[in-house]
Amino acid sequence: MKQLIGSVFVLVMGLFLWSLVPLLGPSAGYLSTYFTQHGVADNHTANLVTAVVVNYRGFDTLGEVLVLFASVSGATFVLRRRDGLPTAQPWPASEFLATGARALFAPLVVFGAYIFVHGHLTPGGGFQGGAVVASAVLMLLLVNRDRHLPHGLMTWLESLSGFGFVLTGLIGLAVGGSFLSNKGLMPLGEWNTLFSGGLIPIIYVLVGIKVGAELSALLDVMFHSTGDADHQEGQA
Amino acid sequence: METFTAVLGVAGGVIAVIGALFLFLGALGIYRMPDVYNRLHAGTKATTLGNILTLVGFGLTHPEWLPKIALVVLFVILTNPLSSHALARAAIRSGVRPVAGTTSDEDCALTGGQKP
Amino acid sequence: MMLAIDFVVVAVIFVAAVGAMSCKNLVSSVLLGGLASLVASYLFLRMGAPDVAMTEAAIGAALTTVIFLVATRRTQEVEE
Amino acid sequence: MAETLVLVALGIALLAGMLATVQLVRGPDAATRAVALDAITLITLPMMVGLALVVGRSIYIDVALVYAILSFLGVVAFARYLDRGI
Repeated sequence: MKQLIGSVFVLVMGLFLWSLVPLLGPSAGYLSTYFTQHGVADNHTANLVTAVVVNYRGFDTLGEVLVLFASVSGATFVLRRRDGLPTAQPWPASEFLATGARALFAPLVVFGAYIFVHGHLTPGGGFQGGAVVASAVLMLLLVNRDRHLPHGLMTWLESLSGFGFVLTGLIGLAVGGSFLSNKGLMPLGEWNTLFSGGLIPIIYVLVGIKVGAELSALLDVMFHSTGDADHQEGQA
Repeated sequence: METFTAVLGVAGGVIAVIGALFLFLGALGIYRMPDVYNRLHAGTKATTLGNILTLVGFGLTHPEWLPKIALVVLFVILTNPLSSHALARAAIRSGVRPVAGTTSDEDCALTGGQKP
Repeated sequence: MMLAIDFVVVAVIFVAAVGAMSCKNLVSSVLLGGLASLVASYLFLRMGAPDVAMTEAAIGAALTTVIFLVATRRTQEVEE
Repeated sequence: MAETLVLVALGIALLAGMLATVQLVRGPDAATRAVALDAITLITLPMMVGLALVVGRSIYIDVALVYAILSFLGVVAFARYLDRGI
Protein backbone atom coordinates (compact mmCIF):
# COMPACT_ATOMS: atom_id res chain seq x y z
CA MET A 1 0.00 0.00 0.00
CA LYS A 2 2.73 2.38 1.00
CA GLN A 3 4.64 1.50 -2.15
CA LEU A 4 1.51 2.07 -4.25
CA ILE A 5 0.98 5.54 -2.79
CA GLY A 6 4.64 6.32 -3.29
CA SER A 7 4.57 5.13 -6.89
CA VAL A 8 1.48 7.23 -7.64
CA PHE A 9 3.23 10.23 -6.12
CA VAL A 10 6.32 9.60 -8.24
CA LEU A 11 4.07 9.20 -11.30
CA VAL A 12 2.41 12.58 -10.71
CA MET A 13 5.77 14.25 -10.17
CA GLY A 14 7.12 12.57 -13.30
CA LEU A 15 4.21 13.81 -15.41
CA PHE A 16 4.80 17.28 -14.03
CA LEU A 17 8.48 17.09 -14.95
CA TRP A 18 7.54 15.71 -18.38
CA SER A 19 5.25 18.65 -19.06
CA LEU A 20 8.09 21.01 -18.16
CA VAL A 21 10.50 19.65 -20.77
CA PRO A 22 9.31 21.76 -23.75
CA LEU A 23 9.55 24.88 -21.59
CA LEU A 24 13.33 24.63 -21.20
CA GLY A 25 14.38 28.18 -21.82
CA PRO A 26 14.62 31.59 -20.26
CA SER A 27 11.73 33.05 -18.34
CA ALA A 28 11.44 36.70 -17.40
CA GLY A 29 10.18 38.23 -14.17
CA TYR A 30 10.83 41.64 -12.67
CA LEU A 31 13.71 40.58 -10.44
CA SER A 32 15.38 38.30 -12.98
CA THR A 33 15.22 41.10 -15.53
CA TYR A 34 16.82 43.47 -13.02
CA PHE A 35 19.56 41.00 -12.11
CA THR A 36 20.43 40.24 -15.72
CA GLN A 37 20.54 43.92 -16.65
CA HIS A 38 22.34 45.37 -13.63
CA GLY A 39 24.17 42.43 -12.04
CA VAL A 40 27.36 42.59 -14.06
CA ALA A 41 27.57 46.38 -13.87
CA ASP A 42 26.99 46.34 -10.11
CA ASN A 43 29.47 43.63 -9.18
CA HIS A 44 31.79 42.94 -12.15
CA THR A 45 31.31 39.18 -11.75
CA ALA A 46 31.38 36.97 -14.83
CA ASN A 47 29.13 34.38 -13.19
CA LEU A 48 25.87 36.17 -12.47
CA VAL A 49 24.60 33.41 -10.19
CA THR A 50 27.42 34.16 -7.77
CA ALA A 51 26.46 37.84 -7.70
CA VAL A 52 22.90 36.87 -6.83
CA VAL A 53 23.86 34.28 -4.21
CA VAL A 54 26.58 36.23 -2.42
CA ASN A 55 25.56 39.86 -2.90
CA TYR A 56 21.85 40.30 -3.60
CA ARG A 57 20.92 37.28 -1.50
CA GLY A 58 23.99 37.29 0.75
CA PHE A 59 21.94 37.24 3.94
CA ASP A 60 20.20 34.05 2.77
CA THR A 61 23.60 32.46 2.16
CA LEU A 62 24.61 33.29 5.72
CA GLY A 63 21.41 31.58 6.85
CA GLU A 64 22.17 28.50 4.72
CA VAL A 65 25.64 28.24 6.21
CA LEU A 66 24.10 28.47 9.69
CA VAL A 67 21.56 25.74 8.83
CA LEU A 68 24.39 23.48 7.70
CA PHE A 69 26.30 24.24 10.91
CA ALA A 70 23.26 23.46 13.05
CA SER A 71 22.57 20.16 11.29
CA VAL A 72 26.19 19.04 11.51
CA SER A 73 26.40 19.89 15.21
CA GLY A 74 23.13 18.02 15.79
CA ALA A 75 24.41 14.95 13.99
CA THR A 76 27.67 15.13 15.93
CA PHE A 77 25.81 15.45 19.22
CA VAL A 78 23.67 12.38 18.48
CA LEU A 79 26.30 10.16 16.90
CA ARG A 80 29.39 10.69 19.07
CA ARG A 81 29.17 8.19 21.91
CA ARG A 82 32.12 6.96 23.88
CA ASP A 83 30.22 4.11 25.53
CA GLY A 84 28.82 2.59 22.33
CA LEU A 85 29.18 -1.00 21.25
CA PRO A 86 32.36 -1.85 19.37
CA THR A 87 31.66 -2.19 15.66
CA ALA A 88 32.90 -4.99 13.47
CA GLN A 89 36.47 -4.62 12.27
CA PRO A 90 36.37 -3.38 8.67
CA TRP A 91 38.05 -5.36 5.96
CA PRO A 92 41.16 -3.59 4.67
CA ALA A 93 41.22 -2.03 1.22
CA SER A 94 43.57 -3.38 -1.41
CA GLU A 95 47.00 -1.84 -1.86
CA PHE A 96 45.99 -0.53 -5.28
CA LEU A 97 43.00 1.38 -3.94
CA ALA A 98 44.96 2.72 -0.94
CA THR A 99 47.77 4.03 -3.14
CA GLY A 100 45.30 5.54 -5.59
CA ALA A 101 43.44 7.30 -2.81
CA ARG A 102 46.65 8.75 -1.40
CA ALA A 103 47.71 9.92 -4.85
CA LEU A 104 44.35 11.53 -5.62
CA PHE A 105 43.90 13.31 -2.27
CA ALA A 106 46.00 16.39 -3.00
CA PRO A 107 44.66 16.94 -6.57
CA LEU A 108 41.09 16.72 -5.28
CA VAL A 109 41.74 19.31 -2.56
CA VAL A 110 43.39 21.60 -5.09
CA PHE A 111 40.49 21.16 -7.49
CA GLY A 112 37.96 21.99 -4.75
CA ALA A 113 39.97 25.08 -3.89
CA TYR A 114 39.99 26.01 -7.59
CA ILE A 115 36.21 25.74 -7.67
CA PHE A 116 35.62 28.03 -4.73
CA VAL A 117 38.35 30.52 -5.60
CA HIS A 118 36.95 30.85 -9.13
CA GLY A 119 33.36 30.95 -7.94
CA HIS A 120 32.77 34.37 -9.49
CA LEU A 121 34.18 33.33 -12.88
CA THR A 122 33.05 29.77 -13.54
CA PRO A 123 30.07 27.76 -12.28
CA GLY A 124 30.35 26.48 -8.76
CA GLY A 125 31.31 28.25 -5.61
CA GLY A 126 31.67 27.80 -1.89
CA PHE A 127 29.20 24.99 -1.44
CA GLN A 128 30.30 22.92 -4.43
CA GLY A 129 34.00 23.47 -3.75
CA GLY A 130 33.50 22.57 -0.10
CA ALA A 131 31.74 19.37 -1.16
CA VAL A 132 34.66 18.44 -3.42
CA VAL A 133 37.15 19.07 -0.59
CA ALA A 134 35.01 16.93 1.71
CA SER A 135 34.94 14.21 -0.93
CA ALA A 136 38.75 14.15 -0.86
CA VAL A 137 38.56 13.48 2.88
CA LEU A 138 35.84 10.90 2.17
CA MET A 139 38.23 9.07 -0.12
CA LEU A 140 40.80 8.64 2.66
CA LEU A 141 38.04 7.47 5.03
CA LEU A 142 36.76 4.96 2.47
CA VAL A 143 40.18 3.36 2.27
CA ASN A 144 40.86 3.32 5.98
CA ARG A 145 37.90 3.74 8.30
CA ASP A 146 40.01 4.19 11.41
CA ARG A 147 41.73 7.32 10.19
CA HIS A 148 40.88 10.30 12.39
CA LEU A 149 40.68 13.91 11.30
CA PRO A 150 42.47 16.58 13.34
CA HIS A 151 39.47 17.86 15.28
CA GLY A 152 41.14 20.97 16.66
CA LEU A 153 42.16 22.14 13.20
CA MET A 154 38.66 21.50 11.84
CA THR A 155 37.06 23.48 14.66
CA TRP A 156 39.42 26.39 14.16
CA LEU A 157 38.93 26.49 10.40
CA GLU A 158 35.18 26.30 10.73
CA SER A 159 34.88 28.94 13.46
CA LEU A 160 37.32 31.36 11.89
CA SER A 161 35.70 31.21 8.46
CA GLY A 162 32.22 31.69 9.92
CA PHE A 163 33.50 34.61 11.97
CA GLY A 164 35.13 36.05 8.88
CA PHE A 165 31.85 35.88 6.96
CA VAL A 166 29.97 37.85 9.64
CA LEU A 167 32.88 40.26 10.03
CA THR A 168 32.89 40.96 6.27
CA GLY A 169 29.18 41.67 6.47
CA LEU A 170 29.68 44.05 9.38
CA ILE A 171 32.50 45.88 7.59
CA GLY A 172 30.14 46.26 4.65
CA LEU A 173 27.57 47.69 7.04
CA ALA A 174 30.10 50.22 8.35
CA VAL A 175 31.58 51.25 4.99
CA GLY A 176 28.86 50.70 2.40
CA GLY A 177 25.75 51.34 4.46
CA SER A 178 24.17 47.89 4.38
CA PHE A 179 25.04 44.41 5.65
CA LEU A 180 27.30 42.55 3.19
CA SER A 181 27.45 45.64 0.97
CA ASN A 182 29.88 45.31 -1.92
CA LYS A 183 30.48 49.03 -2.36
CA GLY A 184 33.43 51.08 -1.24
CA LEU A 185 35.64 48.65 0.63
CA MET A 186 37.30 46.73 -2.20
CA PRO A 187 37.82 47.84 -5.81
CA LEU A 188 35.49 46.00 -8.14
CA GLY A 189 38.33 45.22 -10.52
CA GLU A 190 38.23 44.33 -14.17
CA TRP A 191 35.46 42.07 -15.41
CA ASN A 192 36.35 38.38 -15.88
CA THR A 193 39.69 38.44 -14.06
CA LEU A 194 40.57 36.64 -10.84
CA PHE A 195 40.71 39.84 -8.77
CA SER A 196 37.28 41.19 -9.55
CA GLY A 197 33.92 41.34 -7.89
CA GLY A 198 34.99 43.18 -4.74
CA LEU A 199 34.17 41.18 -1.61
CA ILE A 200 32.45 38.32 -3.42
CA PRO A 201 35.52 36.05 -3.91
CA ILE A 202 36.59 36.58 -0.29
CA ILE A 203 33.17 35.58 1.03
CA TYR A 204 33.02 32.55 -1.26
CA VAL A 205 36.46 31.36 -0.15
CA LEU A 206 35.32 31.65 3.48
CA VAL A 207 32.11 29.76 2.69
CA GLY A 208 34.12 27.07 0.88
CA ILE A 209 36.48 26.53 3.83
CA LYS A 210 33.55 26.43 6.24
CA VAL A 211 31.46 23.99 4.19
CA GLY A 212 34.47 21.75 3.53
CA ALA A 213 35.36 21.58 7.23
CA GLU A 214 31.75 20.95 8.26
CA LEU A 215 31.08 18.20 5.72
CA SER A 216 34.41 16.54 6.53
CA ALA A 217 33.53 16.60 10.23
CA LEU A 218 30.11 15.11 9.44
CA LEU A 219 31.66 12.27 7.41
CA ASP A 220 34.23 11.67 10.17
CA VAL A 221 31.48 11.36 12.77
CA MET A 222 29.38 9.09 10.53
CA PHE A 223 32.28 6.75 9.86
CA HIS A 224 33.29 6.51 13.52
CA SER A 225 29.81 6.21 15.00
CA THR A 226 29.23 3.11 17.08
CA GLY A 227 26.22 1.05 17.99
CA ASP A 228 23.83 2.36 20.61
CA ALA A 229 23.99 0.18 23.74
CA ASP A 230 20.62 1.35 25.15
CA HIS A 231 18.85 0.64 21.89
CA GLN A 232 20.33 -2.86 21.79
CA GLU A 233 19.05 -3.71 25.28
CA GLY A 234 15.63 -2.27 24.55
CA GLN A 235 15.28 -4.38 21.45
CA ALA A 236 16.44 -7.57 23.15
CA MET B 1 44.16 26.80 -42.28
CA GLU B 2 40.39 26.82 -42.51
CA THR B 3 40.31 23.57 -44.44
CA PHE B 4 42.64 22.10 -41.83
CA THR B 5 40.20 23.02 -39.06
CA ALA B 6 37.28 21.61 -41.06
CA VAL B 7 39.11 18.34 -41.69
CA LEU B 8 40.08 18.16 -38.01
CA GLY B 9 36.43 18.70 -37.08
CA VAL B 10 35.20 15.93 -39.36
CA ALA B 11 37.92 13.59 -38.09
CA GLY B 12 36.93 14.44 -34.52
CA GLY B 13 33.29 13.69 -35.34
CA VAL B 14 34.22 10.31 -36.82
CA ILE B 15 36.36 9.46 -33.77
CA ALA B 16 33.50 10.50 -31.49
CA VAL B 17 31.06 8.26 -33.36
CA ILE B 18 33.47 5.32 -33.11
CA GLY B 19 33.84 5.99 -29.37
CA ALA B 20 30.07 6.15 -28.98
CA LEU B 21 29.85 2.77 -30.74
CA PHE B 22 32.30 1.39 -28.17
CA LEU B 23 30.11 2.83 -25.40
CA PHE B 24 27.13 1.09 -26.95
CA LEU B 25 29.03 -2.20 -27.20
CA GLY B 26 29.97 -1.93 -23.53
CA ALA B 27 26.37 -1.33 -22.54
CA LEU B 28 25.26 -4.21 -24.75
CA GLY B 29 27.79 -6.42 -23.00
CA ILE B 30 26.37 -5.37 -19.64
CA TYR B 31 22.90 -6.22 -20.90
CA ARG B 32 23.73 -9.59 -22.44
CA MET B 33 26.48 -11.14 -20.29
CA PRO B 34 25.51 -13.82 -17.78
CA ASP B 35 27.14 -12.75 -14.50
CA VAL B 36 28.91 -9.93 -12.67
CA TYR B 37 32.44 -10.81 -13.71
CA ASN B 38 31.59 -11.02 -17.40
CA ARG B 39 29.69 -7.77 -17.12
CA LEU B 40 32.70 -6.12 -15.48
CA HIS B 41 34.83 -7.29 -18.38
CA ALA B 42 32.53 -5.74 -20.96
CA GLY B 43 31.29 -2.79 -18.98
CA THR B 44 34.55 -1.33 -17.74
CA LYS B 45 37.06 -1.86 -20.54
CA ALA B 46 34.84 -1.08 -23.51
CA THR B 47 33.21 1.91 -21.87
CA THR B 48 36.57 3.34 -20.77
CA LEU B 49 37.90 3.15 -24.31
CA GLY B 50 34.66 4.54 -25.70
CA ASN B 51 34.69 7.36 -23.17
CA ILE B 52 38.25 8.37 -24.03
CA LEU B 53 37.64 8.19 -27.79
CA THR B 54 34.41 10.16 -27.58
CA LEU B 55 35.93 12.89 -25.44
CA VAL B 56 39.00 13.22 -27.66
CA GLY B 57 36.77 13.36 -30.73
CA PHE B 58 34.64 16.06 -29.18
CA GLY B 59 37.80 17.93 -28.29
CA LEU B 60 39.06 17.78 -31.88
CA THR B 61 35.88 19.41 -33.15
CA HIS B 62 36.60 22.39 -30.85
CA PRO B 63 40.43 22.49 -30.63
CA GLU B 64 40.42 25.52 -28.30
CA TRP B 65 38.69 23.45 -25.60
CA LEU B 66 41.14 20.58 -25.94
CA PRO B 67 43.17 21.30 -22.73
CA LYS B 68 40.10 21.19 -20.50
CA ILE B 69 38.78 18.04 -22.17
CA ALA B 70 42.24 16.50 -21.84
CA LEU B 71 41.98 17.10 -18.10
CA VAL B 72 38.71 15.14 -18.00
CA VAL B 73 40.29 12.34 -20.06
CA LEU B 74 43.31 12.26 -17.73
CA PHE B 75 41.05 12.00 -14.74
CA VAL B 76 39.07 9.15 -16.31
CA ILE B 77 42.30 7.29 -17.15
CA LEU B 78 43.50 7.73 -13.56
CA THR B 79 40.32 6.80 -11.71
CA ASN B 80 38.43 4.28 -13.77
CA PRO B 81 40.81 1.33 -13.25
CA LEU B 82 40.56 2.02 -9.51
CA SER B 83 36.77 1.82 -9.45
CA SER B 84 36.67 -1.27 -11.69
CA HIS B 85 39.22 -3.01 -9.49
CA ALA B 86 37.30 -2.11 -6.34
CA LEU B 87 34.06 -3.39 -7.87
CA ALA B 88 35.59 -6.73 -8.90
CA ARG B 89 37.10 -7.21 -5.47
CA ALA B 90 33.81 -6.30 -3.82
CA ALA B 91 31.94 -8.81 -5.99
CA ILE B 92 34.31 -11.61 -5.01
CA ARG B 93 34.26 -10.73 -1.32
CA SER B 94 30.49 -10.32 -1.11
CA GLY B 95 30.19 -13.93 -2.26
CA VAL B 96 28.89 -13.61 -5.81
CA ARG B 97 29.51 -16.93 -7.57
CA PRO B 98 30.77 -16.97 -11.14
CA VAL B 99 28.39 -18.61 -13.59
CA ALA B 100 29.08 -22.26 -14.44
CA GLY B 101 31.71 -22.91 -17.08
CA THR B 102 33.60 -19.65 -16.75
CA THR B 103 36.03 -20.57 -13.96
CA SER B 104 39.26 -22.49 -13.83
CA ASP B 105 40.74 -24.30 -10.85
CA GLU B 106 43.12 -21.45 -10.10
CA ASP B 107 40.21 -19.00 -9.89
CA CYS B 108 38.47 -21.25 -7.40
CA ALA B 109 41.62 -21.40 -5.30
CA LEU B 110 41.75 -17.57 -5.38
CA THR B 111 38.17 -17.03 -4.34
CA GLY B 112 38.23 -19.86 -1.82
CA GLY B 113 35.12 -21.45 -3.26
CA GLN B 114 34.37 -24.72 -4.93
CA LYS B 115 34.02 -25.02 -8.65
CA PRO B 116 30.35 -24.46 -9.37
CA MET C 1 17.46 15.75 -31.47
CA MET C 2 18.38 17.40 -28.16
CA LEU C 3 14.69 17.50 -27.22
CA ALA C 4 14.39 13.75 -27.86
CA ILE C 5 17.39 13.20 -25.59
CA ASP C 6 15.67 15.31 -22.92
CA PHE C 7 12.56 13.16 -23.02
CA VAL C 8 14.58 9.96 -22.71
CA VAL C 9 16.56 11.42 -19.79
CA VAL C 10 13.35 12.35 -17.97
CA ALA C 11 12.11 8.81 -18.60
CA VAL C 12 15.33 7.44 -17.06
CA ILE C 13 14.85 9.59 -13.96
CA PHE C 14 11.27 8.33 -13.74
CA VAL C 15 12.29 4.66 -14.04
CA ALA C 16 15.06 5.13 -11.46
CA ALA C 17 12.70 6.82 -8.99
CA VAL C 18 10.03 4.13 -9.32
CA GLY C 19 12.70 1.45 -9.01
CA ALA C 20 14.07 3.10 -5.85
CA MET C 21 10.55 3.14 -4.40
CA SER C 22 9.69 -0.45 -5.23
CA CYS C 23 13.03 -2.17 -4.60
CA LYS C 24 13.10 -4.56 -1.64
CA ASN C 25 16.88 -4.40 -1.21
CA LEU C 26 17.85 -1.22 0.66
CA VAL C 27 21.26 -0.93 -0.99
CA SER C 28 19.78 -1.19 -4.47
CA SER C 29 17.34 1.56 -3.55
CA VAL C 30 20.25 3.80 -2.57
CA LEU C 31 21.92 3.01 -5.87
CA LEU C 32 18.82 3.81 -7.91
CA GLY C 33 18.43 7.08 -6.02
CA GLY C 34 22.03 7.88 -6.87
CA LEU C 35 21.27 7.21 -10.53
CA ALA C 36 18.29 9.58 -10.41
CA SER C 37 20.55 12.30 -8.94
CA LEU C 38 23.27 11.76 -11.52
CA VAL C 39 20.85 12.00 -14.43
CA ALA C 40 19.04 14.97 -12.89
CA SER C 41 22.42 16.69 -12.91
CA TYR C 42 22.54 16.31 -16.71
CA LEU C 43 19.01 17.68 -16.95
CA PHE C 44 19.91 20.75 -14.89
CA LEU C 45 22.85 21.34 -17.18
CA ARG C 46 20.52 21.08 -20.16
CA MET C 47 18.26 23.68 -18.58
CA GLY C 48 21.20 26.06 -18.50
CA ALA C 49 21.94 25.97 -14.77
CA PRO C 50 25.54 24.75 -14.37
CA ASP C 51 25.70 25.84 -10.72
CA VAL C 52 22.66 23.77 -9.80
CA ALA C 53 23.98 20.84 -11.85
CA MET C 54 27.27 20.97 -9.95
CA THR C 55 25.48 21.08 -6.61
CA GLU C 56 23.29 18.15 -7.59
CA ALA C 57 26.32 16.11 -8.67
CA ALA C 58 28.23 16.96 -5.49
CA ILE C 59 25.54 16.64 -2.85
CA GLY C 60 22.94 14.36 -4.43
CA ALA C 61 25.11 11.82 -6.17
CA ALA C 62 28.15 11.46 -3.93
CA LEU C 63 27.69 12.66 -0.36
CA THR C 64 24.05 11.61 0.12
CA THR C 65 24.73 8.16 -1.34
CA VAL C 66 27.73 7.67 0.93
CA ILE C 67 25.86 8.86 4.02
CA PHE C 68 22.97 6.50 3.24
CA LEU C 69 25.39 3.61 2.75
CA VAL C 70 27.21 4.29 6.03
CA ALA C 71 23.90 4.60 7.89
CA THR C 72 22.69 1.31 6.40
CA ARG C 73 25.89 -0.46 7.46
CA ARG C 74 25.71 0.93 11.01
CA THR C 75 22.09 -0.13 11.50
CA GLN C 76 22.94 -3.58 10.15
CA GLU C 77 25.78 -3.87 12.65
CA VAL C 78 23.47 -2.98 15.52
CA GLU C 79 20.80 -5.43 14.35
CA GLU C 80 23.38 -8.20 14.14
CA MET D 1 29.22 17.88 -40.96
CA ALA D 2 31.07 17.81 -37.66
CA GLU D 3 27.95 19.00 -35.83
CA THR D 4 25.88 16.20 -37.34
CA LEU D 5 28.49 13.63 -36.32
CA VAL D 6 28.49 15.01 -32.77
CA LEU D 7 24.72 14.65 -32.64
CA VAL D 8 24.94 11.08 -33.98
CA ALA D 9 27.53 10.24 -31.30
CA LEU D 10 25.24 11.71 -28.63
CA GLY D 11 22.35 9.59 -29.90
CA ILE D 12 24.38 6.37 -29.81
CA ALA D 13 25.63 7.22 -26.30
CA LEU D 14 22.02 7.78 -25.26
CA LEU D 15 21.06 4.32 -26.56
CA ALA D 16 23.94 2.84 -24.56
CA GLY D 17 22.74 4.67 -21.46
CA MET D 18 19.24 3.28 -21.94
CA LEU D 19 20.56 -0.29 -22.18
CA ALA D 20 22.66 0.12 -19.03
CA THR D 21 19.69 1.65 -17.20
CA VAL D 22 17.54 -1.35 -18.10
CA GLN D 23 20.22 -3.63 -16.69
CA LEU D 24 20.50 -1.47 -13.56
CA VAL D 25 16.80 -1.76 -12.84
CA ARG D 26 16.67 -5.46 -13.82
CA GLY D 27 19.95 -6.55 -12.22
CA PRO D 28 19.64 -9.59 -10.00
CA ASP D 29 22.15 -8.53 -7.33
CA ALA D 30 23.68 -5.34 -6.00
CA ALA D 31 27.08 -5.92 -7.61
CA THR D 32 25.54 -6.05 -11.09
CA ARG D 33 23.75 -2.81 -10.41
CA ALA D 34 27.00 -1.19 -9.31
CA VAL D 35 28.68 -2.25 -12.57
CA ALA D 36 25.78 -0.77 -14.53
CA LEU D 37 26.02 2.48 -12.54
CA ASP D 38 29.73 2.70 -13.30
CA ALA D 39 28.96 2.31 -17.02
CA ILE D 40 26.19 4.93 -16.89
CA THR D 41 28.63 7.34 -15.28
CA LEU D 42 31.09 6.82 -18.10
CA ILE D 43 28.32 7.28 -20.69
CA THR D 44 26.88 10.46 -19.16
CA LEU D 45 30.28 12.14 -19.05
CA PRO D 46 30.64 12.41 -22.88
CA MET D 47 26.99 13.41 -23.06
CA MET D 48 27.70 16.39 -20.82
CA VAL D 49 30.73 17.40 -22.88
CA GLY D 50 28.67 16.95 -26.06
CA LEU D 51 26.00 19.19 -24.58
CA ALA D 52 28.70 21.80 -23.98
CA LEU D 53 29.67 21.50 -27.66
CA VAL D 54 26.10 21.79 -28.89
CA VAL D 55 25.27 24.75 -26.66
CA GLY D 56 28.68 26.28 -27.23
CA ARG D 57 29.62 27.04 -23.62
CA SER D 58 32.99 25.77 -22.46
CA ILE D 59 32.17 26.26 -18.78
CA TYR D 60 29.95 23.18 -18.86
CA ILE D 61 33.12 21.08 -19.00
CA ASP D 62 33.86 22.13 -15.41
CA VAL D 63 30.60 20.51 -14.39
CA ALA D 64 31.62 17.36 -16.28
CA LEU D 65 34.90 17.29 -14.34
CA VAL D 66 33.16 17.59 -10.96
CA TYR D 67 30.72 14.93 -12.11
CA ALA D 68 33.57 12.57 -13.02
CA ILE D 69 35.24 12.99 -9.62
CA LEU D 70 32.12 12.57 -7.52
CA SER D 71 30.53 9.70 -9.42
CA PHE D 72 33.84 7.84 -9.19
CA LEU D 73 33.71 8.34 -5.43
CA GLY D 74 30.13 7.06 -5.33
CA VAL D 75 31.08 3.87 -7.14
CA VAL D 76 34.10 3.32 -4.89
CA ALA D 77 31.93 3.88 -1.81
CA PHE D 78 29.49 1.30 -3.09
CA ALA D 79 32.29 -1.17 -3.74
CA ARG D 80 33.67 -0.62 -0.25
CA TYR D 81 30.20 -1.21 1.18
CA LEU D 82 29.94 -4.59 -0.56
CA ASP D 83 33.52 -5.21 0.55
CA ARG D 84 32.49 -4.67 4.21
CA GLY D 85 35.03 -1.84 4.37
CA ILE D 86 32.82 0.96 5.70
